[in-house]
Amino acid sequence: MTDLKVELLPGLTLANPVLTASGTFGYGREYSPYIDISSLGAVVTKGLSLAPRAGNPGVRITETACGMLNAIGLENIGIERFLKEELPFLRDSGAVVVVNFFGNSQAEYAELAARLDGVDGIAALEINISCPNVKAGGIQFGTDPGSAAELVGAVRAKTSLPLITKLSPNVTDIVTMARAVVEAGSDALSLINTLLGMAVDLQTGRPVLGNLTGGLSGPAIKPVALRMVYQVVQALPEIPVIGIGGIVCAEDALEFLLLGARAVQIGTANFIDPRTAIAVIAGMDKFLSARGYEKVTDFIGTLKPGR
Amino acid sequence: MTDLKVELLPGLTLANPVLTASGTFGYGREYSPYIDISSLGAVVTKGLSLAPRAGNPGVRITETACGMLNAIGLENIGIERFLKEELPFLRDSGAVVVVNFFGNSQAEYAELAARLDGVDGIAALEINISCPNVKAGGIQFGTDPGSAAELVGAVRAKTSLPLITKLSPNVTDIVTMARAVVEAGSDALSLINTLLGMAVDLQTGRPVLGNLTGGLSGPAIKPVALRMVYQVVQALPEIPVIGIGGIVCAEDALEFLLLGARAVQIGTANFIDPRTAIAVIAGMDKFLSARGYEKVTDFIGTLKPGR
Amino acid sequence: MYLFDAEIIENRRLADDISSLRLEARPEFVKAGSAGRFVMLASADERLDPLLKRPFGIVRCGRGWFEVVIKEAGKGSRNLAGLRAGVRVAVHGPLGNGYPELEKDGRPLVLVAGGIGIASIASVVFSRNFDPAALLFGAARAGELVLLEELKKTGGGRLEVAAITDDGSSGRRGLVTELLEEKLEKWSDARVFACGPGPMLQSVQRVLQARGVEGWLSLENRMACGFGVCLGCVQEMRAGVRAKVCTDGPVLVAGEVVF
Amino acid sequence: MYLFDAEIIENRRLADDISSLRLEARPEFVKAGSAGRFVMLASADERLDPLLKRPFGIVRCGRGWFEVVIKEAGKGSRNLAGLRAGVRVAVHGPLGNGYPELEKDGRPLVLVAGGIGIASIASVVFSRNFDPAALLFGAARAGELVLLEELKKTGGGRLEVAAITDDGSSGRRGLVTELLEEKLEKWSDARVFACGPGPMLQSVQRVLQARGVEGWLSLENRMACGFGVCLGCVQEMRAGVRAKVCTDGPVLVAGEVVF
Ligand SMILES: Cc1cc2nc3c(=O)[nH]c(=O)nc-3n(C[C@H](O)[C@H](O)[C@H](O)COP(=O)(O)OP(=O)(O)OC[C@H]3O[C@@H](n4cnc5c(N)ncnc54)[C@H](O)[C@@H]3O)c2cc1C
Ligand SMILES: Cc1cc2nc3c(=O)[nH]c(=O)nc-3n(C[C@H](O)[C@H](O)[C@H](O)COP(=O)(O)OP(=O)(O)OC[C@H]3O[C@@H](n4cnc5c(N)ncnc54)[C@H](O)[C@@H]3O)c2cc1C
Ligand SMILES: Cc1cc2nc3c(=O)[nH]c(=O)nc-3n(C[C@H](O)[C@H](O)[C@H](O)COP(=O)(O)O)c2cc1C
Ligand SMILES: Cc1cc2nc3c(=O)[nH]c(=O)nc-3n(C[C@H](O)[C@H](O)[C@H](O)COP(=O)(O)O)c2cc1C
Ligand code: FES
Ligand code: FES
Repeated sequence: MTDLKVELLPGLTLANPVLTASGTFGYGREYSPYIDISSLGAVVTKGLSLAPRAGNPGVRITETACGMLNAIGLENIGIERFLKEELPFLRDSGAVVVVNFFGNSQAEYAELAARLDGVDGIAALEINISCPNVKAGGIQFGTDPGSAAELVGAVRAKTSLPLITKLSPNVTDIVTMARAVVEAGSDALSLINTLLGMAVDLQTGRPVLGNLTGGLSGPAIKPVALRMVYQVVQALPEIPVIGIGGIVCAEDALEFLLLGARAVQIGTANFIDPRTAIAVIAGMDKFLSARGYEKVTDFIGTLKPGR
Repeated sequence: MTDLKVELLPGLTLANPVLTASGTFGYGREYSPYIDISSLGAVVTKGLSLAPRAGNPGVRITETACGMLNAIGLENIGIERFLKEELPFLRDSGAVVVVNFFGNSQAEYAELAARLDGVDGIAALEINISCPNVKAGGIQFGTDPGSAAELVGAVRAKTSLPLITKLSPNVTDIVTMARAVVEAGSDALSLINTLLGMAVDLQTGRPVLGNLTGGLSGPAIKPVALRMVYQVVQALPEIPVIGIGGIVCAEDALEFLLLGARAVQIGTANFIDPRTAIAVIAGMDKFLSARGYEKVTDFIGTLKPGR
Repeated sequence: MYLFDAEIIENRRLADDISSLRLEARPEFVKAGSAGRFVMLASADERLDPLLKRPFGIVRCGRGWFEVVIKEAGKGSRNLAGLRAGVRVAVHGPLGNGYPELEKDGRPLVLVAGGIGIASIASVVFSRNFDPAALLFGAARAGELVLLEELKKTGGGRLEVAAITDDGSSGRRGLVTELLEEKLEKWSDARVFACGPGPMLQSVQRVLQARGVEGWLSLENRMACGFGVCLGCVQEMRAGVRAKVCTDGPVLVAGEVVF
Repeated sequence: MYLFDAEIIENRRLADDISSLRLEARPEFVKAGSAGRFVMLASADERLDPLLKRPFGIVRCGRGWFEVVIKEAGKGSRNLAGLRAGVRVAVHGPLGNGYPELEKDGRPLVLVAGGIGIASIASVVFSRNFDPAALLFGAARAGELVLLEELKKTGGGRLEVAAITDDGSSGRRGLVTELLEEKLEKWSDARVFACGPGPMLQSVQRVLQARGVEGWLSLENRMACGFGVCLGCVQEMRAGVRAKVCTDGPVLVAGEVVF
């Protein structure tokens, strides 16, 4: 048995480095028939907004080669219902909870951060500055270092909770984005969110998705995610990075850790098999134990140079 | 039978809109045992530089989920050998030839353009400003609108051949890049080149590719390619766009045309089956004929709005 | 709900592009698989294309097995339909609510199937006895009227069966809603279960609303997960409510769906 | 070179993770498939994962068929090895140069195989008669010494056979290069064909160079296309030359490869 504990941030130690990604794990409750959610590193909630959101009309998902496009449009029950109806369940289940949230404006982000500050049972906040499906806010913040930094600064001022910023891969230079939000007070980084993509239906001659474009996730994007995690870890070695993108098995997760990610999140794979995260934890232990690692932290960031 | 002829540019009419992508079709000769290369819309050559290049050491390719990473490093025989040893074969075969080229500096690009200007048997030039595997030049040009425009301007000054600029998808805003090179004199656009990605080998603990990172191609990237083609066609409706990325069958190619691409290029799929481009042409005809299209140009750009 | 790999016991072709797969299942699964519920299926290998599981109705269950009927609509269904006996399939289910258990109060039940919607409707015939009942089955052409003989046999004297095709190649030429209108003319107190493509269900809903007839529609929205998490299958309902077709449905009350 | 879909005639397991596939082939293909050449294979369905074809040596050919021996190294090889008789495989080949046709001048031929390199080496035994000849076969463990009995039978009296394993579970414990050194001690005018993993070929090359022995190495570089286009398989050679392993090789002259 390898000790899988990781100190993600000072004061935030997780039982293992395997989290479930926002928007792919509901509010945790949906998965409890299948797995013990308290055995995960943490559960990241569906992205929450101040008011409930209905999401996008029309077709919201479509499969692509080794991936999927989604244009859910951040449908969610809103922060108040979450705190009243969902958080108590999560708390009782013993799960470590990271709340993912987003706003339509900087003020909304700040208000959400303030509302979540000090709430019992929330281990950290993950700011989604990168959802490609919201026209009002989201995307600008996620692709411009200046606005991203300002936004994170505004949120930082309103909360003492650990702050994780989730970055969009739809940028020329991920390191500049990373640096900007870290300097603005983000304690850690999650990357990547979905790549902006599109699908068309030849039979109807129309875009498949009601929203025209959508976010590409799944194994197809893993090479891009690995590259970005690598770049950010190299540039900002002190900053905890959570690797996300296309993880379906323990080996995928270990690849991110090898590059230096301190934890990973599993997204799309939860849809295919709700037990994926549990299998990843077990497979990670097996791989590391077989190679004599006492602690997963001895493995993290041990990439050797190319030959 | 649908008439598949497309006028890519004033004065450059192709028998059909199906081209083969640079770096995936050699210098054309390699494919002649398998297909009649004169029946293609055009053959785009492997990217050529002034001097021959050896490419990158170490492992150069690795498969990823529905895609592949390559770090060939633009190995090529150099412009002079191409003109002497390969172009005559292509000319004799009756193929329409688009020469893809790149330099390590603006001066090299300009020199290449000058050298290729007026050479018999070259239908158009495709400037690769976007190869992720060259550290010296490539990538900066490909991701900064200012340098891209300057580069294209310098090339434009040296040639009267039709100029196609091949754009990198590794940017925040593809439309800005497109606009910049068009304003600098590019007649048409090819998109997309490969996404920058990475793979690691858990067994060795090292990056798989000798060059650390590589270019992601294949079906995995099709949604990103479709999205970028859509954005550029919407923003610059008058500019001919050649859609590239993940095409393996006629339906894939037709999706790009539906969005408004005037032609497509087939890359990675050539490796899987050298007859792909021919099958795509046949399948395109079949699809369009069955729906009563007399000309492929009646189909191009007919995307209806989402419902 | 169970997650397991099941061996294909039999793969029987019913039409050009429609196959019946009989899959292994444990008794608990069989017990839970009542009419109108569904499974998510993918071939149980490490290949990642197709990536997501695909939803299919549980047509019937027996000792140690269940049956799905798959129409080849795209890559996912083609792949499954092409698997041979002995190959393993990853199964998640039974999922969804299924058709409501109706009181046996003598009111007739009308079953309306469009195309491969018969898979869902057949599960009612195979598992419940209504008397009187009618099965109205519409398809594009004769070849797609699958399962018809078996359904007639199972339904016996209790079940009237009528078929209609778009091209008139079997039964009448026309749409299944025509049959429904005629039937409701006679059975005005009937209740209706319907499954088929969106436009058909929309017409059925219109007919039911116009006549004030009670009914349930089984929807086939695209699904990524099948268990209420991705929000991909969400269906707009009356009064601004949204239903997750996978968990609140697939069977939704007619009159409440906003198509 | 041909491009075709071939049915699997037989899939025979030779070891835990090694299978022999017999595939249909037309006479022209069989004629062209000489020792050391290879095919690119993928399952002939529309699933895009695995995406690229994978290279495998043509072990032997018969009337209407050829055989490959596949070690499960990753997803691509596992997928192929798991296909059953009757399933179709997309084939591209024969590709590559194959082993040189040597003059029968009485000089001995030494065949050196490391692990699954036996697939390539076996093709020499099955298609050519050298006298005298020796087969030196090294593998990680006994279970991986596949094809050994058949090779002995085919080689008959002309072919000396010696095996060595890393763990001593069969034959001697050690590396196949030890056997090679000993053999060349006696047969100093021998010529050598070798196939195996990179590090083994590197050692073989060193041994040959030290002794001035003539030899050929069959390389197993990663390939995307197999016909000289992708430049993925390029191997650094002496004097700054680069070889495409797929078309200039896979059999390259020992002494010229820069590992
Ligand atoms: C609850 C439920 C029960 C179902 N029961 C059955 C059944 O018993 N038998 C059966 O053959 N089919 C059934 N379907 C439909 C079946 O799931 C789809 O045909 C299948 O998922 C399409 O996947 P594909 O990869 O083959 O096609 P794709 O390549 O994904 O798409 C092909 C075509 O099918 C459409 N499509 C894609 N996904 C769906 C979907 N989920 N529903 C409807 N259309 C879709 C696309 O718009 C496209 O036109 C059911 C669907 C649901 C939601
Ligand atoms: C000319 C030639 C002939 C070959 N003949 C045979 C044969 O007869 N029988 C046989 O079992 N194998 C043979 N191989 C090796 C075989 O092609 C690889 O094992 C296979 O392609 C690996 O693919 P995969 O998807 O299973 O593994 P992957 O998941 O791609 O990789 C698994 C492991 O194999 C390594 N690998 C990947 N590709 C190759 C490759 N092309 N060559 C070597 N290692 C690789 C990777 O580094 C990794 O460690 C041959 C290779 C070549 C080039
Ligand atoms: C259906 C769906 C919904 C998502 N919703 C959110 C969200 O609300 N907030 C967010 O930050 N990311 C969201 N994501 C992105 C994922 O959290 C994750 O970053 C992405 O899917 C890449 O990981 P994967 O390849 O493992 O899926 C969503 C992804 C999917 C597929
Ligand atoms: C092995 C390989 C080599 C390539 N070399 C070049 C090149 O020399 N110049 C260039 O502009 N693009 C090059 N490309 C990019 C392709 O032309 C194409 O833009 C990309 O592969 C996406 O298309 P695809 O998904 O159909 O492969 C190369 C791609 C591959 C896979
Ligand atoms: S299919 Fe995922 S929520 Fe219904
Ligand atoms: S494998 Fe493509 S050039 Fe050799």
